[in-house]
Amino acid sequence: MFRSDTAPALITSYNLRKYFPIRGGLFSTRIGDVRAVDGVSLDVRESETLGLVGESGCGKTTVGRLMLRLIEPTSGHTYYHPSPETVAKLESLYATLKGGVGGGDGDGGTGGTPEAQAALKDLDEIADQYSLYRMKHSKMKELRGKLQIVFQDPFSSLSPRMLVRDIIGEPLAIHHAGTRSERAQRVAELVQEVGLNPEHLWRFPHEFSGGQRQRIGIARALALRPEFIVLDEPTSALDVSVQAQILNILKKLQSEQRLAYMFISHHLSVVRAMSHHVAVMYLGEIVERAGTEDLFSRPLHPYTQALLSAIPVPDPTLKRERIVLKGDVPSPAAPPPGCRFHTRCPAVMPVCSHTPPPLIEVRREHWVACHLYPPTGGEVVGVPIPFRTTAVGTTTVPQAS
Amino acid sequence: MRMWIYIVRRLILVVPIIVGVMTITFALVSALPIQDRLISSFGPPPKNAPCGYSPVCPCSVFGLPQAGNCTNPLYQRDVNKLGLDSPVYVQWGIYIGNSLTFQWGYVDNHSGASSADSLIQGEPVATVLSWLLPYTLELAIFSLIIILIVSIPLGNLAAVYRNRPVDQASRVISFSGYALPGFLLGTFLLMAFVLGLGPTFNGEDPTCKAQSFFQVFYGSWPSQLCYPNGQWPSWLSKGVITTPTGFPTLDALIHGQGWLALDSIIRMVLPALVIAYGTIAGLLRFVRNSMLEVMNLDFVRTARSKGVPENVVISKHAGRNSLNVTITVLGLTFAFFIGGFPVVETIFDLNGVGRMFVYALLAPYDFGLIFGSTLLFTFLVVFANIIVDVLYAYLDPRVRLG
Amino acid sequence: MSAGVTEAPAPLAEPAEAVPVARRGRRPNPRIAQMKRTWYFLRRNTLAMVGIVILVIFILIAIYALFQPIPWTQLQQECASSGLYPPVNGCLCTYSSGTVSPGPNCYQTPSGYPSDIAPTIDFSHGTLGPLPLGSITTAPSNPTFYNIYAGLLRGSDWSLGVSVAIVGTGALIGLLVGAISGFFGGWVDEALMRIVDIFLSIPQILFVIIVIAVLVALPVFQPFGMRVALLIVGFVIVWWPFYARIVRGQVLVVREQKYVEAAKASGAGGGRLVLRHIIPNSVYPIFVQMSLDVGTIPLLLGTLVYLGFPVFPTIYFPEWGSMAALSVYSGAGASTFTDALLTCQFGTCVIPWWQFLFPGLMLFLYAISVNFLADGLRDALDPRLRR
Amino acid sequence: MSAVSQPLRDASPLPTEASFPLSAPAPTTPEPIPATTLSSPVVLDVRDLKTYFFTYDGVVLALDGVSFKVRRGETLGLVGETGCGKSVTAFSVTRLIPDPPGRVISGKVLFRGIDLLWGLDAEAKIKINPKTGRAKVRRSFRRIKAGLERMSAVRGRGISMIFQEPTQAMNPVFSVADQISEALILHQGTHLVDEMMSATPDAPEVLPAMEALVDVTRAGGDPDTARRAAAKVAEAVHLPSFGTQSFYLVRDSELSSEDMVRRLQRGLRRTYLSRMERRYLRYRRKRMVIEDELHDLYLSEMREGRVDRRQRRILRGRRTRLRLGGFYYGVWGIRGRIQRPLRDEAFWRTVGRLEEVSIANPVQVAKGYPHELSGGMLQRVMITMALSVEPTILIADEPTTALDVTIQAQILELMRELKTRIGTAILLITHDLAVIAEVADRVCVMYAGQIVETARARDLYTHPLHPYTQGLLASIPNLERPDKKLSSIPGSVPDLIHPPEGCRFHPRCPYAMPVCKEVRPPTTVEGAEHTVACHLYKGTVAVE
Repeated sequence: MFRSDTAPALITSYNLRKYFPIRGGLFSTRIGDVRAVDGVSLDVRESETLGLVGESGCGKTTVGRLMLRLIEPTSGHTYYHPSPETVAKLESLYATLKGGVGGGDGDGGTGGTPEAQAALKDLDEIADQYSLYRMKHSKMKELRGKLQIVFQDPFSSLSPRMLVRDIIGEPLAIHHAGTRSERAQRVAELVQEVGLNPEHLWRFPHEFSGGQRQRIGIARALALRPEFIVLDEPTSALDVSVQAQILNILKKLQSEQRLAYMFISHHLSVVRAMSHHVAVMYLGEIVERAGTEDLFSRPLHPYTQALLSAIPVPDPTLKRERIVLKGDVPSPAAPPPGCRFHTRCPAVMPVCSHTPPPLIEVRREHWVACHLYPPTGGEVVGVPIPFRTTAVGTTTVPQAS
Repeated sequence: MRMWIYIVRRLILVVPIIVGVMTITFALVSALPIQDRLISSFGPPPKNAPCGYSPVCPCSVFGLPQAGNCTNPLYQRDVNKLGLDSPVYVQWGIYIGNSLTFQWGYVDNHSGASSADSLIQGEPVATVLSWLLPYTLELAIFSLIIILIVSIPLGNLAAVYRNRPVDQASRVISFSGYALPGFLLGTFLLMAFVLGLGPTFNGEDPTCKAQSFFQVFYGSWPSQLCYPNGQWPSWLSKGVITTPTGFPTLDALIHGQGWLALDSIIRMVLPALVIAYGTIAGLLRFVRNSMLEVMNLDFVRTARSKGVPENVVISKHAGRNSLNVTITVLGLTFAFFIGGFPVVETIFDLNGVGRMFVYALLAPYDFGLIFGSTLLFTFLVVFANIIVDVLYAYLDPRVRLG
Repeated sequence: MSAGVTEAPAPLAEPAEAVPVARRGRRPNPRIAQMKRTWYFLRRNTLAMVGIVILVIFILIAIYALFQPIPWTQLQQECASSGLYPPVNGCLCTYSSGTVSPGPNCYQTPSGYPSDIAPTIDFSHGTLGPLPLGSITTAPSNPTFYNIYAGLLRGSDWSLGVSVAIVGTGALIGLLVGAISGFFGGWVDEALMRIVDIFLSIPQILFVIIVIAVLVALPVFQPFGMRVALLIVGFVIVWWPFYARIVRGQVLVVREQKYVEAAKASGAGGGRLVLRHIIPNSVYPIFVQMSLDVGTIPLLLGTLVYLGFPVFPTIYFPEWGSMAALSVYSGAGASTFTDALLTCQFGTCVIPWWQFLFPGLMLFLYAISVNFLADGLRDALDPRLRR
Repeated sequence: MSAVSQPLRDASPLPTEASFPLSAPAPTTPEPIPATTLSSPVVLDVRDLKTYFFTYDGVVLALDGVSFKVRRGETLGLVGETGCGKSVTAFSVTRLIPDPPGRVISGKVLFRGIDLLWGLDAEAKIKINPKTGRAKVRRSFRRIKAGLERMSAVRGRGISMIFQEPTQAMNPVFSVADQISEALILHQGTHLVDEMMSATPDAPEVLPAMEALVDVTRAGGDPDTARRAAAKVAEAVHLPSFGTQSFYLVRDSELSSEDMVRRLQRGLRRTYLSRMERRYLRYRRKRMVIEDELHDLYLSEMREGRVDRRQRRILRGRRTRLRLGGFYYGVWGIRGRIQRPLRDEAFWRTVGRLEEVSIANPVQVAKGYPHELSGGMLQRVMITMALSVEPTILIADEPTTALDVTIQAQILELMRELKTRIGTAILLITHDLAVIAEVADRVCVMYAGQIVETARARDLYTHPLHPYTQGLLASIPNLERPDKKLSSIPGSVPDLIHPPEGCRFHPRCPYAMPVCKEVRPPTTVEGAEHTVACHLYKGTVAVE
């Protein structure tokens, strides 16, 4: 799935699954699972941004936390700086397993065939060597300096009883980076980098506005000179103007420090402004993944199209034809069989209701999980959404009935 | 349906708690000297027993020919019964078994403080407590009613009219309630009635008509003289335990003594007040604060924006939600509430379980009674908590379905 | 991109202006600033100020009493030496069948009527009544009167000391248990919380009583000093679960906060998380609870004594609660304040109300002032109630 | 206007292109003003509204002289960043400001000539301590209470609201049906009771209609025919709600035809009213009528600003007597039993309303509790609740902020069509300029408690005048033009305890001039329905 010829992958995940148990009944036993993430495979490339888009509850945040091993996955693995040959090996192994990566049920799916068994064993060996989730804590700890996260809520993400100085300096302190004075030095320049001034160091978080708090959060994430930062809806709690400030800072930092971002957001236009690649999630699965321009100009998956068409245009002169989806997102506790989107899909076919579509590459660097598109890999022209049919004339004010 | 599952689960959760409580008491009991344990679990040694529970005594006592000491058979028997010679877990098992089957030992109260001592001497603890429980329950119910009808409306008013006289009054009540333990408040009240009102009521003639205001409030039953031909009715044994139910008011009604029932209720007013006061104090703040929080929630605003009149908003929308908090807090403070009974029953000389607990505390202790009544009170607390939880689940759909 | 960034350094406007403290000195020491903030909110609360004032007065009294030679020590030594325990009528004047055998500090009142020793409240020569300090008499209606002035003085430091010791220890244990159970969760949490439930479901007063009643028999606790220790142990056993539950609840909230996760993300270990993040953010509710309990415990001590339960080696132990309770002491056979009320209701004799009133008032004042303070603290520490 | 645009370029310290790609305003061509907007009468007129919050830190000047008008049937957008006082405006208008600490200090809010700030005592009661800047507020609670009592006559029928967090805006302990039918009974109670009383369950033509309905459904016809049949049943019974009821009864059951008919009849039997129930309904109706009279009285008072004590006392007396009478129905749970018909009626009406907002399974939703429903669903329910009584104005406070994009699209569609059908005016409050662009006819841009610009939507988006508006528009990441650089307004919103002197935007404004620091700019007219408060523009001062 992931080509090693495009750009070296910085961090790669295979078939991540995270099931949260639902307890209930007489003795509060496990009566089911919330399938927050169900077989997600991703890779983020050096100094690039992968946008992860989806509605609330689709598991995008969980993916972010999994990739940093903030929570342990139910299954699946993540590799940091995998060597090209490792990647190639993994690719072949996963290919041998039924369903391939991303699609249906990944590893452990087919217990039966001996080659599958062998493949599983090899996978285990590789995982034991490289996988994030099999690492010792000491090793993990020093790795954490390289993998950082910026949270959505700028208000709960800073300890209210710590000084800004201590908050930003904490990662340094944890990793015993340099002497006390050196740390202070580093903290000072970090603050400069994110556009705060030094006397802010001597204040408590509650004395700052949302934007400034988010800057502090970013500074904390930068402290250990990371290579990969998960941005978990960094601006969704902020105002438009401030949001622009933050986004600009992030872009500046990326260009300066060759950072790789995973930009998690439900706000598509922001994602478009930020990211090089975009992956669209629906109900714990990735339904489409492509380069930004490609995805936004020619979205293939019906869900993506609906999502794009649903974005309001900040310009009354432009009207856009809506694909208004019916109904609600089904609960991840009982996802519908087959294609998970088929309950709301405007282009639903009989096949959708029983067989889950695999995630296949229908165009170069463009993966879709939908039965509409044959797995030829050949050039398929997506159905572009009709934009900007300008509705000029009087603003429509209805008559009072 | 879900509700039933909830209730059953709640009941199942009770078992470990009760066993745990018994384990704690077991740990305490097994710290006692063996003699005390024997007495507390088998009552005083029978009169004909030559040398009580002492492990060994001269064989001559048993009329045996040989000299020196022989082991005391009584001691042997009872030690075996309690399994004191077997490992701890066996003792634990026996103890739990006995406690669960209400075999709480026998009363050995030689302090002679209680007028009913001769009655209860040597009786099984459970039996004695079962005589006394109804009175305590009646008092508890009465004071619970007082608590509810005072604290909920007052707390809500205090929240609605924040920082205004009602609120200040509630604040005064709650603070003073924190700072006035039962024995202080009770004695203050007595002093007030005696020093203040007592003298104004004193009269010479000995019938209960002339009883002082103070005496009307004091004590569980009027003196003998207050009854038709100068002595207790048959169903009122020594004015302590009534038949058939044991609830004074109820019995009085059963026996058609309306004025006596009224009298017994009047006599419950002061004690109930004293008991209720502390709990009210604790409750008021919670009710007020929770009401304040609820009143700032969105759905109250929604109700207002619907055009619902203010009083309905407060009583229906906000009140129903703050009621949940109130009930929970009531459940939490129930242990304190129960803990007030020994004091109050002592001050006002009421013959309830708490009073019996205090008797048992007079040296030499009557451990059978002490632990028995502790267990009893603990059961009360636990089951009150169950009721509270079920009520809560009934009131709040989120709990019921969650 | 940078072209888009119109980052003027100036307009990073300080919302910090909202906080008056931050606008003073150019770089205020933040900790002080925060204390100032709390103090500032405390100061606006009249009741809290009243409470503080009363408490300060009590503390001064306690300090003063420490340096006062007061005969109560002598009393208690003699009590401890004389074997009879618990001394129902006091160990100095053993009262038996209507006759008083005078002890060293003990004499018969001329007429033997308590009315002769009713207090003329006169602090000028440091006494509440005509009797010399610490002297003791008995009255026909047989309650033991003694001069309470000394006890009132001395009581301050006992009440404060004992309650502070109990609360401190209990809170420490509770903090530990609560933090552990909250942070680790899972079966640890389950087990600990079940235990806490068990402890909480026994009525507190009864629990304390049975614990002490059993332990008091142990020879370890016989000496005078150890009795107080026993008292503290008994209370702590009963008290820690409250704190444990509070802390645990708070920790559960804090643990989910994003900043904890952020620390985890930068590799912080469990110890650091607990010490640097979780505990600092979850101690505040305990402070309030602690301050409340410091006020409550003397009351409970009094209750215990009142129930005729020998917490202290002598019933003359100068602790407000027990002093007040002593005067209404209702043991079997012992003449009780209540009996006195009953017998005196027709004005035939004087009820020794001062014996009860002054310790009771001290107790009440102390407890209520502590409560004022605690309430003020809660409001000052909880930003939600502040606005 | 070109004269206006001139000083702009001179004054701008920065390269305009870089900072604000939508460059300084080009001259606007005067366009034909849509007739509906101007001709249609003003329903809500807010003049110079001032709302302060008296906190420990000081007085927060949340609203400082806000004025706008809402015309019948139009959608007015109120846009601005957080803390600019959008929501405060809404709550001041409906007098839902939590008091303390909030307080409407001065201004006028006229709803169809009714003074909504009735009984509000002026700032005379407020003493501000010059040293600490903290204020003492003395409130006369009786007047406030009276004011709120009167306000509840306007809420609901006159002005109703939707809130941001649908999950928190619904009462968790009552079912959805309870909460909607509360509004129904409150505002359409008499009508409802009348219909129930005049129902004819034993009419001869009921049975055949039922059988027809059952047959149609069994035949598996499309829902519309079934509905039509149900409607026939309803008019046979003279009870609209019974149509809904029978429709769902038949649809959701697998019984055989004749059982089904029997089942329907059982359902119908509920609508036979026992003597007790009739009596109760009559009593309830009387109370409702009195409530209405009282409301009308209140409205007239608020219109004329006088108080007719005598009449109100009479009404009060009757009301209390009724309340005492109500006790009789309350005892021994009689109320519960005799209320059932009313509750059923309200329930099925609620179901009907829920159908209208295209909820697939209205019966389950109506029976459900808020915590069982998703955010989007709840928002629909909220809208139903707000619009079920067909208010004159709907104030929507960030109705879609908490929702996902697709759901947001649904909700916006819904609001649009409901608006066309019922013809309520909507005051839409949001921070999302795009949403505004979708639905609003006119837009007010707020900044730091003041309205800086008001214009018709198209004018605003094509030629924004106020620098703040320009900056705001420029900083939206636009899906259409991803290549365009993302610009931003430096700094952040000022805190309103110590707002900047003069123009509150000047610390962040790239065109800031000396005058901006001293003088608060007047609101000037810059074209048709286009007013702006900025020193850059020298139009004629707008009259309130």
